[in-house]
Amino acid sequence: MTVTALLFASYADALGRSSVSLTLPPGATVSDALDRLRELPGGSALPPSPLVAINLAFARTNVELSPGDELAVIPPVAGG
Amino acid sequence: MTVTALLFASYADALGRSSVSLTLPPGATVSDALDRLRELPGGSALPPSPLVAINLAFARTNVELSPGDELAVIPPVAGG
Amino acid sequence: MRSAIVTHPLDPAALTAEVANVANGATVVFVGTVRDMNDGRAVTGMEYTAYLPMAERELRRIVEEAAARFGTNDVVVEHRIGELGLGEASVVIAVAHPHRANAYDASRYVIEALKARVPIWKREWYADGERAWVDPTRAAREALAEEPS
Amino acid sequence: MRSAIVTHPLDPAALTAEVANVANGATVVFVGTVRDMNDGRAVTGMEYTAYLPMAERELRRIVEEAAARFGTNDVVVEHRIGELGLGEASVVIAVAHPHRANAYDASRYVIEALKARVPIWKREWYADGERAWVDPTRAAREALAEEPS
Repeated sequence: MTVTALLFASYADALGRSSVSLTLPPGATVSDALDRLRELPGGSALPPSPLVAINLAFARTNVELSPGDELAVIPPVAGG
Repeated sequence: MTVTALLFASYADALGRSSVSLTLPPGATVSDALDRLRELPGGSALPPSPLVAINLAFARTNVELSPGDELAVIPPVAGG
Repeated sequence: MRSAIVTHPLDPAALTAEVANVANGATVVFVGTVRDMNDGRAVTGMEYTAYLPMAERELRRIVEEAAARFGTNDVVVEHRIGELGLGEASVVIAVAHPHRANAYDASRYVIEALKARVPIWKREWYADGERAWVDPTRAAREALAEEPS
Repeated sequence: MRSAIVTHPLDPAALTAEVANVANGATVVFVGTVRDMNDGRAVTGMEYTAYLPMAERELRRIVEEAAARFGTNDVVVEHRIGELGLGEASVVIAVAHPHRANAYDASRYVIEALKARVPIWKREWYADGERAWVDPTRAAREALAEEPS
């Protein structure tokens, strides 16, 4: 299956891109997707347990992904 | 000695005036002045221990008055 | 730092501008307005009166206290007296501070102290034509009087 | 009740007017602005970016939560993104309620939840030319890392 990973702020700077298309085996979890991102150039900048959201809602890293999901990897927020 | 008593809001309405000149014996206290005010028409509307100020500063009722003092008898405040 | 008791309509935007300062990250503006209902009675307007020299003095002190306690000189308060219609502002407090917690706390300090200490009174005008001085202590006193002795 | 993420300068007076209602006695307006100093470094400006659809969704939820929790529909918040100069407003929250305690508490609820949950990031521009993303969790993490194990 294919999911889209979105990167923001310092994470986007580290990986040099703001979105990555990932092809993952069926049953892959958020953790699996994060491991894949860490293999990319600059991916070591991602922390052990970053905040993530699936399709606009915060999610845990053990959640299984579905084809077409939008997985956002969210740096510490700093609004206001 | 003479002091000026100022009345406000419901107290002024009750006594029908906003200021009263009081002639008191030397050594008279705030309590003595309040007793004198209570003898005036409508004076029974004053509570047992109203808030008072002498010359713009809150004061206790056992304080001795001085000639020329401005004694304000202050109903429950309701600003804001 | 400034405080005033005025008879003209209040301008929250002007007070907000007055505390602006690039050292500040947070501004809190409180606006008190005349509402159409109090204790279940329809209100049509309000009349504020003050013991002016003392009210000015207490208000100035409160602003000085808030400035010292919360660490900012960017505190401005204006209270309006006279006759006010529904929705009109009776008080505006503008506070700015580098950090939001202090801005909120200083704002709250000023309004609570103002309501407790500044000799200002208000008379409500009710829809039925009656007018009555507002006594914030009445409810508490009545509750006490009803307690079994 | 309304929330928005915008790219144009914010207008606190307009948001204040938006929550006006004769049933309300208290209006609290919070304005967050870009300040000239952070962690002891001179700042010359700020750049805000957002995960827009999620930020809009979280902000709307926060406003709904505040409304339900504090009992008023008169809650409006706007957050600006893009490049902001010193003193410019990044966020304005206007809340009105019949009573002041709830107006203050609802305002505080919105800003705290916004800072904790809304996916917005800011990059500070320093006087020395450097730019860095602000990480509010860094100080806490560094303190933890320094604890003897």
